[in-house]
Amino acid sequence: MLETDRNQLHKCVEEALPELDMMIGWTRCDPLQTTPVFIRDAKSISSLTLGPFCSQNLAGYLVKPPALDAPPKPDAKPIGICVKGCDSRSLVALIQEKFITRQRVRIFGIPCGGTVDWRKVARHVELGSVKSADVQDRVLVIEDSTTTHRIALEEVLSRKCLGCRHPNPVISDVLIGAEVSPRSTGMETSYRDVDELDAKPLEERLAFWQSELDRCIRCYACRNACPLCVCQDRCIVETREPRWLTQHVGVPEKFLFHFIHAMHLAGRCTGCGECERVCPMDIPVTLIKEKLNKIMEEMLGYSAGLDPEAVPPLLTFNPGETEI
Amino acid sequence: MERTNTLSIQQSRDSEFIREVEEESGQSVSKCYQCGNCMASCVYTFAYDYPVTQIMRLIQLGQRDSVLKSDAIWLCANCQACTTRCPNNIDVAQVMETLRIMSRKEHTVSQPDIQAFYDEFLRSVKTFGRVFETGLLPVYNFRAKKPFTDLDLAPRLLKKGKLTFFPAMVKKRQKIAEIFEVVKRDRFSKDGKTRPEAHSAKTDS
Amino acid sequence: MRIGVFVCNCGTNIAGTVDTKKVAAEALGFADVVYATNYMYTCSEPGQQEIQRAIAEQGLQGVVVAACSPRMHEPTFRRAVEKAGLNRYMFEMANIREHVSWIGNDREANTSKAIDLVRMAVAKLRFNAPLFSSKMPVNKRLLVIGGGVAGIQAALDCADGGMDVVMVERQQYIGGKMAKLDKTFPTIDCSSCILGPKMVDVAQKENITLYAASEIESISGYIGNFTVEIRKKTTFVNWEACTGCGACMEKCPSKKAADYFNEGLGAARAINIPFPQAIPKKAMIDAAYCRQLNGKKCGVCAKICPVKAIDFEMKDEIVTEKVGAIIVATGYDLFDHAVYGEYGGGRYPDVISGLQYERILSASGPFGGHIRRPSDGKEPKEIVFISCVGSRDASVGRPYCSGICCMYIAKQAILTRDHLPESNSYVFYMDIRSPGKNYDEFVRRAQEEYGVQYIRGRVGKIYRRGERMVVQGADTLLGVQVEVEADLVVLATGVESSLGAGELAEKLRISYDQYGFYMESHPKLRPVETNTAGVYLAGACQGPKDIPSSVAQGSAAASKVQSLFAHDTIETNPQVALVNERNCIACGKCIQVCPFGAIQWKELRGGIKKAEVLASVCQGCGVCNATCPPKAIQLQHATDNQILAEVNELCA
Amino acid sequence: MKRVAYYKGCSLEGLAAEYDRSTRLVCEAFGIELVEIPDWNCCGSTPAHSYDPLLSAALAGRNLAIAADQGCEMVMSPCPGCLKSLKGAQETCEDPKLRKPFVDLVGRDVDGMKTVSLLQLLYEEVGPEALQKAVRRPLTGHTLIPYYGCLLTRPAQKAKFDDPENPVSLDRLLEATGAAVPDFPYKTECCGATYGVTRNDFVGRLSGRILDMAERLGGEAIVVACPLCQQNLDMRQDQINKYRSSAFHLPVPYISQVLGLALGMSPKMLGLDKLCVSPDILLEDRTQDREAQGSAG
Amino acid sequence: MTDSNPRSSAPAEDTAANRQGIKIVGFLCNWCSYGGADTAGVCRFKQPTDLRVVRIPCTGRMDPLFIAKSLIYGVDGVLVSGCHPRDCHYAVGNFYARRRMEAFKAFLPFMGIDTRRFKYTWVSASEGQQWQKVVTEFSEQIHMLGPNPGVELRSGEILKVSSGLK
Repeated sequence: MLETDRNQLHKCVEEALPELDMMIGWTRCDPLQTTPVFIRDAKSISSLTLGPFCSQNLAGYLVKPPALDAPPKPDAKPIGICVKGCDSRSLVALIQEKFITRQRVRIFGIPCGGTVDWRKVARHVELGSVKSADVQDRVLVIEDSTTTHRIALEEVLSRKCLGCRHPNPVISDVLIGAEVSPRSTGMETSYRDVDELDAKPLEERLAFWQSELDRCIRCYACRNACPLCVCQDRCIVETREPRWLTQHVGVPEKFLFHFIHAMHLAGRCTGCGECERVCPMDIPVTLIKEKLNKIMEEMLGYSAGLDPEAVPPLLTFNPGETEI
Repeated sequence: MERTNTLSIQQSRDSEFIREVEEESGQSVSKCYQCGNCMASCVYTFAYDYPVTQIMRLIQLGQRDSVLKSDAIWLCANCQACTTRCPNNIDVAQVMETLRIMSRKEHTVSQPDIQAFYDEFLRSVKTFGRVFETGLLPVYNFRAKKPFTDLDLAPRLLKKGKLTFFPAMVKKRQKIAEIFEVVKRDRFSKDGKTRPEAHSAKTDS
Repeated sequence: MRIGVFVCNCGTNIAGTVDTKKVAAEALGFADVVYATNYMYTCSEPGQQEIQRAIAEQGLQGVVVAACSPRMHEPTFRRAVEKAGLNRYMFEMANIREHVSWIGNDREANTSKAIDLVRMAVAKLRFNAPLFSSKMPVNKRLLVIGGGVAGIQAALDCADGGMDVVMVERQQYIGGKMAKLDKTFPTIDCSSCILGPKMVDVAQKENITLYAASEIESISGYIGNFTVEIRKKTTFVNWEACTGCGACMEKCPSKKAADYFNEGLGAARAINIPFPQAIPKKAMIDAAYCRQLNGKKCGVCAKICPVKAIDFEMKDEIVTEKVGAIIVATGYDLFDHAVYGEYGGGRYPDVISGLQYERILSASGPFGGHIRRPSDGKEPKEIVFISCVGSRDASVGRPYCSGICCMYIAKQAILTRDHLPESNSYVFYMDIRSPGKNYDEFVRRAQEEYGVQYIRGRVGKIYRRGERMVVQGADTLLGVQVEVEADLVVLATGVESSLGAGELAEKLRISYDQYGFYMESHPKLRPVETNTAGVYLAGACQGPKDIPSSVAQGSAAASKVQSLFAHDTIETNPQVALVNERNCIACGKCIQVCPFGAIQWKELRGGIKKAEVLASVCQGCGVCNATCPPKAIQLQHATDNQILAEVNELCA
Repeated sequence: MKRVAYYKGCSLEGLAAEYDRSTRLVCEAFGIELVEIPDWNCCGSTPAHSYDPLLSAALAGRNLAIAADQGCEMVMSPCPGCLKSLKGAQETCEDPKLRKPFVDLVGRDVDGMKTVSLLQLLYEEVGPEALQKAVRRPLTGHTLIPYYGCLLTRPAQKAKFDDPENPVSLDRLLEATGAAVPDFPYKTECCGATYGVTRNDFVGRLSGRILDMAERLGGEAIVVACPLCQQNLDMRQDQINKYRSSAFHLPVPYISQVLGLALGMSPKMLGLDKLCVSPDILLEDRTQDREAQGSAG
Repeated sequence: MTDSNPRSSAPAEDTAANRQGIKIVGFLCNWCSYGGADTAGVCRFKQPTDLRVVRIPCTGRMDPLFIAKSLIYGVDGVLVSGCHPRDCHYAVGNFYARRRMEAFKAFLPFMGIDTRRFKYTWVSASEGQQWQKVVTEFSEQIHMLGPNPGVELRSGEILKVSSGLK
């Protein structure tokens, strides 16, 4: 099935490439991981892949400076991009905030049954010895030098996938493969981790974040990976004008950094999980944004990245809402 | 109830009375500006010793006796016209009701026959669970010393088959009696004052 | 930075509960503070000189005064430091009177709080930078919104002063409510005799441009430079051509159009000039009643019009005017008594509003000035007036006093007696409010000379019995119910804010109260100004008012405009947002949230976009600053660094 | 079928038995199932309320609690006095200070239920249009006076039905039967209420002027929706005539009786014979009477 | 009725012992609440002394991060106050603020910070008495909560908390 989808992708990209500036997609770099690939040459199309190992959200590549500083010429060709369901919401959010125009992108939408978190795989097998990996009937089959491991895909899915409500792209030009049904349809099932932490007493919550954030080394990988963190090197955690943070290494500084990151994404975050995926210290940083997403949904009935016409809720108001 | 020509404002003012009325009724009596709309709307004004507007004024001045001994509070039929038209949103009928309850507690009811009728009514409810209309009247007549009240109606009602001679009774009369007992116990538990939590149903209008 | 700190004793106002000496001594230990002292009255002339002396002698670059509220004396001290050669924004105040000495008696706690506040002020000052105003030209044209008596007065005063005036009136005619009145209290002047000439003046002054049947579409800009879009509503008559001859009215076959001018009494033609003295005297078609416009064959007016002014194809037109100041004089509307179910809820034709009765009394009214009742045209003999209908009544959401009803009832009762000497008038009232010059005498006259029967009490119910209305009320003075059988009942309907007042306020960005009346800057000291610079108020749009007060406010607002227009330029406030282009990521969020449209795109070379603040439009709220993710836009004098500096002092 | 708990109250068991009977018939005709509250007790009426609000609330509340236990969400009482007590019980139940003693006495909360009068039930669940379609015996040519009484729509914030000053629901329902319905100014004036027994003269005065106005407006009958009003206006009409030296002869049928009549039910079934003043005049068929049609309205 | 005089309603005894060194930062909009606080002062309405006021032009200027900064770094309470909705000097600044602060208020406890340490309210320039009430109640609440423990780890006290995350 994966094979068929991959062939369809290759065929579609082949047809579209002459009209494109370039094509952004994934390519296999080791048995368990893919890496982004930027294709301008038809010969490279065969390296494109899709499937449960394609964890990166490619939408961010469309808007990071210096691309942002130099706006595309009016006659520029569109960029082709592969998106999963969650990635497509980032695209919508970027269109919403006018960082890109819809015409600028040719979207190859890929329904997604969840992506593999290699950290979870490492709990089962020695990563270095893996020879090949494949998913068959929702079972991850890994060959290493000695044995064949069969792990239920469920066991190794990324955390964000477990409560996924939008496995199918919410926006696309071409759809590759068949749509899949969402694992979750409502708030009750999509914020389980948030609810679990919320159920704990205040002191335990504080202790939890103290122990988690204490590990933060302020490498800013989370920020850099976020497709909506558009400030990048102008981010106020690094500027002197204004000076919100010192370089002092302390828990308060780490808290404030994550507050800044979270508040800047309030009402904008689509929950793609990139921040958490890239964290070298294994801190559940997406969880912070998930809480804000839940607040936005409960308080204002808003979920980011679903409607290109919607205004992010903190950039507008409603005089009538006396009891929000 | 005696009208005097000079009212000594400070000496006669019972501020505890004002507080009690406001608390029990949930109404802010000071909102009344004596426009007279309640008096104008009340169909019983003709029978009152003090029209409603003046009852409100007497409360504002803390005149406990004049108010609680007045005929007016017992002649009010609770028809809600005053409440409906008060420009200051005062539930005047609720105030009148509060005054009736207070006057009962303080034993200053000016209309013993009305109280007798009410008592007889409640006795009927307590005994049977329901009101026994045919039985109620003779007892009331006896107690109020008005033996001929409504005697003229009897033959016709008999003919129409409207008078029943046996009270309809609730099966769980025990429960009804219990309600009466509990309310009575709470009501007089604290020096004849109402139970502390017993504010009026309306705390804020 | 060399900073001086001056702690004010304010006599004993501060020193009574704050150890000002200790505050000054502590301040000397703060970073950059080189001089600190306390003084008896810092705001006094010698106090200010003391600051100026210290600036000179100590070479101070910034000054902190710990004294009263900055809302009180910040301007005073800014001028003082400016005189000594500092930029006025190199100054900060710590409020140790209203926020410290006056609200607590614990000297120790107060002193430590005062020290904290001074520390915060010093910390902020270290991030202050000199700011400079710029000058902007003033467009010396005035917009008057509303052509009632207040607006007319304001427009004429300014026009007399040689200024260009643009007047916009929603109705087809100017004159407002006063044009509908028969006589005015307490002089019984004929309303149209005193208003008429002023209306004519408006039409004839060359420097007044009148837009009748027009409304404000949008307003942008700021004091000295407003741009106003005016919607000229479709009249279906070319007013350039129309001579007001009235031939169309006579021949119009649609005779049952609503007669708004006569408050719904009687009927008008679909094409209409509301009254003979109307200014502008132009016809207008009521589209709801016009046969031609409702698909029937007609067009009689077009055929009859000698100047061919009728244009059935006409559409609304938007015109743009540029002005430097705006006077709002949109007046009031009458409370609709339909909510009073007990008074018939509008079902009884012979229970009418005060303004309807005014039309009945008027010689230009529906009955030619003869008093008749609407139901059957009979002359009434018993007439009841009821005051406070939609006034002082919390149950209908109008707890305020409308202020004019007591007087207009007295006037109408007197006029009734003049018209119908055999009639009897009764007035139900709660209190008589007549505090103007010769007002109370007037009300007394109604009772003493004209025999009007005043009854102190409200009316509970009005209902029909046969041909008459039964008025069931109370005489609270006697403590009895009373009943009057009346032929006609006049309700003294109260004053409420003009329809659409809130929407206009939003366009003007001025505040209004819960009832829709516009808020003045200060209830006593700035009665005709609003919180939006360059926008002034006149008349009943600010609250119920009679004619003399409305006229006085019209003139007052005009004089405010004239003092503004006496200058060729105005200084801008430099406490506005400023974009650091290097940090701007062109996300456009500031543009999206700015309540004033003060931020726009600016294109750099290579097509790179950046946000840019229009300093003269920016009001300095700082919403952009709070919104900007990289904080590239900073509100001057309330920058992130300045606020953080204050907060940091408390975090330590 | 709409299922509604039915609290009839003491009057409908005694002097107003025909109100009970006709109410059941009319509701049944419109597919409303009335479930009489089992073992209901007296609401306590005015005597209980002027003794102690909690007594009144508990007496009335017990009935609501039984209805709630039966799974009913709506309770209808044809007696406005009883209805006031039921609503009072709900208010007490919502009062944070009284909730506990109340629930202790009646065993559960009752604030979620909807309590309505017969008039409200018929107006909202059936409505004039459906009624008009169901009419078999039009009352065309008859002039009926709509009399609501004081409590049906007052005070507005409690009744939450129709206009407190000029209610029209009864007018509309009566018009739907084909009858002429004049604008009756005493629609909501008090008839003398419980003073029938203790202050006979009050009723003479107050009900007297209601009868007088009804007669002036050409009314042939006064239609009521309250057993107390009915007793005062009908049963005591002779007493009133004596008091006023008048000669009123106006039948005072219940709304349910009049609607039943229009639906074609038999007068006997509806208990029209139980009224003191004979309502036979309403049985005249005037649908063919052109003149009457012309002057009606 | 005479009891309603706000001057006589003494707030909590304001002694040094009672204060526990509590510090509350108040962000007040210049036009309404700062004026309201001034009015309270002019009327001599007594208030606890823990509050330190930062004057801002409008609650619309309020970035919730100022509140985060204050609470993370150990300020004991944060009070934000502006013009009543619809009375904003800048027409709509407080509408933006309301949403942002409301969301932030809901977010704080997730991170382990007691949301009762933050309050926002609307007080107009004429509501001196209301300001007294707000300050008194909020100060009492913060005293009840005691000093802000902040987020700094106390030495050697790294708690092992199972994340429970899958």
